[in-house]
Amino acid sequence: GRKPSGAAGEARPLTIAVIPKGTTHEFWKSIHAGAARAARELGVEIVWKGPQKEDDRAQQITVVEDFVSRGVDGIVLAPLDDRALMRPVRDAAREGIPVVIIDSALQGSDYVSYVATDNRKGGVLAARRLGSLLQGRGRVFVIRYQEGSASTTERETGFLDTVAAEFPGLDILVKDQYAGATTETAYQLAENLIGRFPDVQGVFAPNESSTFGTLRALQESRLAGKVVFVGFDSSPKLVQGLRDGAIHGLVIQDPAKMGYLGVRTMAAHLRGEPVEKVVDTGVVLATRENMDAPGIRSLLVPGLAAIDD
Amino acid sequence: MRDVPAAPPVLRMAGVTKSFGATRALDDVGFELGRGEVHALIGENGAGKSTLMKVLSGALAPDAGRMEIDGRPYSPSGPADGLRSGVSMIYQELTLAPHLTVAENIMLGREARAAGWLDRRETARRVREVLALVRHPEISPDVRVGRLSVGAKQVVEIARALLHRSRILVLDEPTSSLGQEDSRRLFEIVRGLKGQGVGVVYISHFLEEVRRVADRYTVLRDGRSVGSGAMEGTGLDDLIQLMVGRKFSRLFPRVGHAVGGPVLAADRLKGARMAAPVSLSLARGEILGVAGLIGSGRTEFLRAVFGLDGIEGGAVVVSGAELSGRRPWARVRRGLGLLSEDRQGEGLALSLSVADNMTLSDLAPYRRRGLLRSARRNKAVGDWIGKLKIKAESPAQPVGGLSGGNQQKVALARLLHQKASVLLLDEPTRGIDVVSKGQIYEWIGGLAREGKAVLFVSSYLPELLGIADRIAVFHRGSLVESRPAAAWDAAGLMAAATTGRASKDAATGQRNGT
Amino acid sequence: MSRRRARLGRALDVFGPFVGLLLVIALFALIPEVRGRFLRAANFKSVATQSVIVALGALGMTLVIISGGIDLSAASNIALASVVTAYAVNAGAGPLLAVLLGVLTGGLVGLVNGGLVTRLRLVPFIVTMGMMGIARGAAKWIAGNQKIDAPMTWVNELMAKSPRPSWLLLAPGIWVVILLAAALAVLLKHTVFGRHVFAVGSNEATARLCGLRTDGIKVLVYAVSGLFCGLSGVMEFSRLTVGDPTVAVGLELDIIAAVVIGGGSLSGGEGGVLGTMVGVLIMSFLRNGCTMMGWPNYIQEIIIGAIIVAAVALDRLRHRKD
Amino acid sequence: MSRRRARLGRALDVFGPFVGLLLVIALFALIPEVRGRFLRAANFKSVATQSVIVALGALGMTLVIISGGIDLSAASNIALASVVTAYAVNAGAGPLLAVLLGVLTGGLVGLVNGGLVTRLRLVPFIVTMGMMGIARGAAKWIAGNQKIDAPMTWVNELMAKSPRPSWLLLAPGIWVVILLAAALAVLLKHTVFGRHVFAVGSNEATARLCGLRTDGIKVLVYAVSGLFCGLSGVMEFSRLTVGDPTVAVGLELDIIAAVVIGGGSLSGGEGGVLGTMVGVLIMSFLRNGCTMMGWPNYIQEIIIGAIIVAAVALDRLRHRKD
Ligand SMILES: Nc1ncnc2c1ncn2[C@@H]1O[C@H](COP(=O)(O)OP(=O)(O)OP(=O)(O)O)[C@@H](O)[C@H]1O
Ligand SMILES: Nc1ncnc2c1ncn2[C@@H]1O[C@H](COP(=O)(O)OP(=O)(O)OP(=O)(O)O)[C@@H](O)[C@H]1O
Ligand SMILES: [Mg+2]
Ligand SMILES: [Mg+2]
Repeated sequence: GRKPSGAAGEARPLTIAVIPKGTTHEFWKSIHAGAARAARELGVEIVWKGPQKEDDRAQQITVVEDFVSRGVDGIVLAPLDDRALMRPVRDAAREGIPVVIIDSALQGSDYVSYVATDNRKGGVLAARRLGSLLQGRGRVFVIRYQEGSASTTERETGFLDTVAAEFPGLDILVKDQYAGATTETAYQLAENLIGRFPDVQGVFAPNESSTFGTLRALQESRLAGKVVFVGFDSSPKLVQGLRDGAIHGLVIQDPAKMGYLGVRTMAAHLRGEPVEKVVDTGVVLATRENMDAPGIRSLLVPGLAAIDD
Repeated sequence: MRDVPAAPPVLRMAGVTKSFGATRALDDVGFELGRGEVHALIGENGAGKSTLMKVLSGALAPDAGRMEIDGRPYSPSGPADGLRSGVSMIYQELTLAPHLTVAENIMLGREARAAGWLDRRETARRVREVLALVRHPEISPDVRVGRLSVGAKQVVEIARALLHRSRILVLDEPTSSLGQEDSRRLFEIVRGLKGQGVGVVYISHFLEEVRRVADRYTVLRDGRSVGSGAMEGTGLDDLIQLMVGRKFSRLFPRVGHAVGGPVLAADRLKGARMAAPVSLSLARGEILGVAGLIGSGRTEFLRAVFGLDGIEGGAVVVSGAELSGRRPWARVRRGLGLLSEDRQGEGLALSLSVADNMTLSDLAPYRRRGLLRSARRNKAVGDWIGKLKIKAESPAQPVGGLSGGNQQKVALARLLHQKASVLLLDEPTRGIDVVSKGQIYEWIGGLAREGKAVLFVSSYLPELLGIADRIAVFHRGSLVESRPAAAWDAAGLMAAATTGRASKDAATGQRNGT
Repeated sequence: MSRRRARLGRALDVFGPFVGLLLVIALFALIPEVRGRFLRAANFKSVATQSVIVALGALGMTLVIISGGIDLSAASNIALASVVTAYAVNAGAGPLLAVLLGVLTGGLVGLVNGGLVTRLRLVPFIVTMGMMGIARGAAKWIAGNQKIDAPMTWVNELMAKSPRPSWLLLAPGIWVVILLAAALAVLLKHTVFGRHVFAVGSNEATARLCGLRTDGIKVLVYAVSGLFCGLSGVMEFSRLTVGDPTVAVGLELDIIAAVVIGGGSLSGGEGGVLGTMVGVLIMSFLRNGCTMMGWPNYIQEIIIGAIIVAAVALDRLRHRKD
Repeated sequence: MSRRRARLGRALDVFGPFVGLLLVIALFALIPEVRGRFLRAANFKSVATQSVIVALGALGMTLVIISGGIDLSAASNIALASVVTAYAVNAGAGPLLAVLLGVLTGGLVGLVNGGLVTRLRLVPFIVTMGMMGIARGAAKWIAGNQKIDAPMTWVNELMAKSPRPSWLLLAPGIWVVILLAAALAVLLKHTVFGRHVFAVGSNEATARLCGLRTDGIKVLVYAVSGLFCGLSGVMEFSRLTVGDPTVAVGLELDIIAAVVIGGGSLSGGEGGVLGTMVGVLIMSFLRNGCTMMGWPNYIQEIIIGAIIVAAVALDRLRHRKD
């Protein structure tokens, strides 16, 4: 019940802040692209702004607060923490600025809608792929992403739980090593793990940077293709890896759709239309076999053109 | 033997003016230096001598003024420029790179090179040569300068300046930490340079030596030139009168005092950096002078006594209590105070104010309910500034902005303010002008009269002979002998310091009168 | 005339430290897009709240830097304290006890830093860099590699933008910073201990010569700085409402930068509370303004980098004059 | 006896810098679980390859630290250079040109650092901290906030664990480091420039009074250090096969730590190439060994922190003796 703040009442386009967890992964670029497409279609303005340090909870809170100060019409937020972002979101709601949550969950109910992938399901898909390729037996390690990151942790536990339940023959060699935020650190971790367990048979990595770092390490130790490797998300190099047979499966989400629906939902809410409380954007497994199927292909190689204008 | 320069002067400075904030350090100063002339620049502490010479070397830019070298205008953009124009200078405050070796420091800026590469053999040759020239071949070219004693550092600086073939050589208190023998050697070298037509500016507070070496003099007072003339026929009293504007004669005032019971004793004390154990004791109301050559280990002995270095053997006993370990604070609590010979490296916190430096060792009197009473402290500091005639803008001025002599006075004032009952003074009058020196001797005498004990290390024998009750001599790290001052004479002290053997009878001390 | 100049000089001396800050505020106040919003009291309040964590760390760091040291473990220490506080609240300890435990954890880390620096005679850079890893590891350990969700208590009100008793006006955390800053300023300028800290930083040899117990002073300095980090960690917990072991990575550089922007010298003996607080605010306002403008992060990074240099250059220019 | 002690002393002086490194290697060699794997040549090769990037940065940093400065922008500079190289390769420039562009970008950033430090007379900490943001922002900008995918060329062979002409044995990048380290060691010890860098770091005022052009020397030092970072960026690109603007965040601390562990003093005048290289290897071996042990990350962090302190403490103990 709040009027857009154009003082003279002239038709000012709605301004929606879209706040990702970081700004430099391909994943967020796709979300940005989707959001931008929605903005163009609906004639609203978006402001794209992540925390300055990738994945820093405290700084994301600051960004939300600053947008509340600035007085945007609505906020689309991918919360870095399901709990820590509750208060700023509630504060925003109190100031009459609605929030739509995308990508990762937020506790409480101060938001308008939740648009996301089922991360756990992604981990389950990866475990089934790895387990079936190894025929239920083999030595595997799990490369974790970063301490305290909720969405990747869900993928990791989804993976581990499924392995425990469905493939008891898989021997998990390592499951508490964290790759850290950058490709280089993931690369080093994988390299050192391979040095320790050269007879590894399967690897799982839960996001783009850790998948790519692991891929590089496998390539360098001439194990690419020999070790069953299932990763997460996509980027040109990963798609190439999939085609070359170095990667045996990529769990892919639909980030562009997430961004698109996030902004759409927000715009609809601002225009007084009713919206769903939960929107699932789906997750699929891309393999060498199905990668050229139209539905998968568009997810693997998203058109990013929309951002630039 | 007056050699009046025939050619135009090597150097002419006119109307030089320089201010630091509110302080006018130089005010329309003129200065002339002839070819082959040794020109003494004298004046009280803070008169502006060092500032004038820094303007000459290019280290400071003047606010106004003209300079000419050999009749050509000269306005250096920096020390590099000055060096290229043939001005080389020994600065009053030691300018050595502590991490570099003696050889590296001597050659710094003028490295022997072959296409960018260092020429080690040539370097070694030249360094050896110049160290031999200053008669200190024992200084190893490969030792890091940071490990040398202050005296040895001063020798290295002299060596560096001599290596340079310059037209103008400026020596700003080159002998403040040197003994007689080294000073004499320097004079010989200076005379040699003079013969080669080099113009030398010589700044020193040892007026007798100045009179011996200089041809002409210029006196500065409060940043103005107040007189200039030929040295011959000018008496010490005349110079002092020009410097301070009044007569002054009592160079070594004696204050009567009585020697009491022992208060400090070093019993076969062997510090971590001392060459040999030393036993020495000091009594209440006594002024004990300590003589020795550069590196004779006097400073190291003091450091061990004060707990700055570790103690490997023996004991330090203060008023009957034995002190141990590297704990200077425990010494201070027992009433000991040390004045360091290295005022810039150790003695003073240059970025802090005069007030902080002066009261650091005893802030208790200004504390009330945990807070510092600044007004009261500033008043006390102001009193000391007045008493010691320290030239400072205010108690809040950073001590780094004071002239060398005034810095030394601040360091000394700290000990006086601290009311230490045992004062260990290492070269306390270093860089202090004649008049203030006399005053400091008077202070020290006064302290002895109050029953305090003073250990007075100095390389300047006249002051030891002038004020000490007893004099001990060090040689190569060990104590040679200590005797009542009356039983020594200058020659005997020199002999003991150089040979390490004291003649049986003081009266025959002249035997070795080198 | 000279007296007038002196008065001007004194005025510059008082306002001087604020020049950089005013520059930054003026910059955004001039941009029509955000002016209206930027200059609102609510925004200033929000910037102040956002500054609390860095400010507390920077207060401690001021002390350390004046004493000639450095503390790279500050940010890890903040994370550790926030985790400990959350753990305690979660384990059912009373909020007050939890806060106390958090602060003391910080102090303990500082104490160990000080002990290692003085006992082993190691450079503070290495000791605190080692401690940076140790504290971060310990935080992750305690938290079990996750964030700790703790029930809401009054601790979480400390950093609430709209404080509970509304007459407080500002978040309690801000008041805490103001009070502690004032206390530290008095400590540094008007107590014996403060003068001793300056002396140790300016020239440790001199301090020793004057009978100061330099080792004791340094240990105390690191311990106090640790306590500040501990409190900062409590505030971080209060703000996040969870104990997060990965929080504040790299924040030590922001903290040190605030002190240096405020006139602290990494070679010791120089620095002040007022300057540090200005340094903290300069960085907070910069971030806030850039976010409001909605500039992409890379532009923000470039601008903040450039303005930090400019602000300090301006400050030095002012000092050059006298 | 004294002669024997002298000979022992000399032996310690030669092996001394390696004490910490040997300690770390011995530590893991003693653990039966990993011994077999850890001590293999292949593992040493892999550690050496992992060290290339930090080593190149640390070589430049050694120069900077000896001259009394610090360069916080090193890691950002590496990221920027890697992005520029990738961009150039991608845009169709020949690999050689791309490498050259990458290296020169690094040099340019260094040059600007040096210029700001000397012209504005700002502390290097602030200048390079500002530049840290600027370079990182520029890298993200050029890369369009993404990784730059570049086609594979021989540049990517520079860091291949099994080098193309197999008689090379080690990755070309390792040979580059060895050659440059030797060159820098010679530069520091046997040239006039090297001597002057030590002099500036030891006592800048003295250096100036002795007629050295201290500003010129400092600019050169930062520029050379920048070139090293540029080359390091090229190696980073070679290793990752993409230009990633977010790479190497926080690596500047590792780089500085390597120099300090190797005996460099942050107050200038001290440091050496051999020591720095040992410092780099200590950290690489630590990471490698800990990962091999399969310890959880938090334990790794704690252990690495503790061992860094221990290694340096050991080194200082050795120095204390003389
Ligand atoms: N860097 C500085 N900052 C502020 N004031 C200074 C500075 N250098 C010198 N001064 C002031 O200039 C005046 C002259 O100092 P200068 O060093 O030239 O004296 P001096 O004649 O060499 O004395 P001394 O015999 O004690 O060495 C002093 O009052 C001093 O306080
Ligand atoms: N010529 C020298 N060569 C090498 N080292 C020297 C030399 N002179 C002094 N030293 C060093 O200085 C120390 C002894 O000097 P110390 O300061 O105790 O003597 P000092 O009698 O106070 O002499 P000074 O008048 O020079 O201060 C020794 O550690 C020695 O290594
Ligand atoms: Mg002087
Ligand atoms: Mg001495």
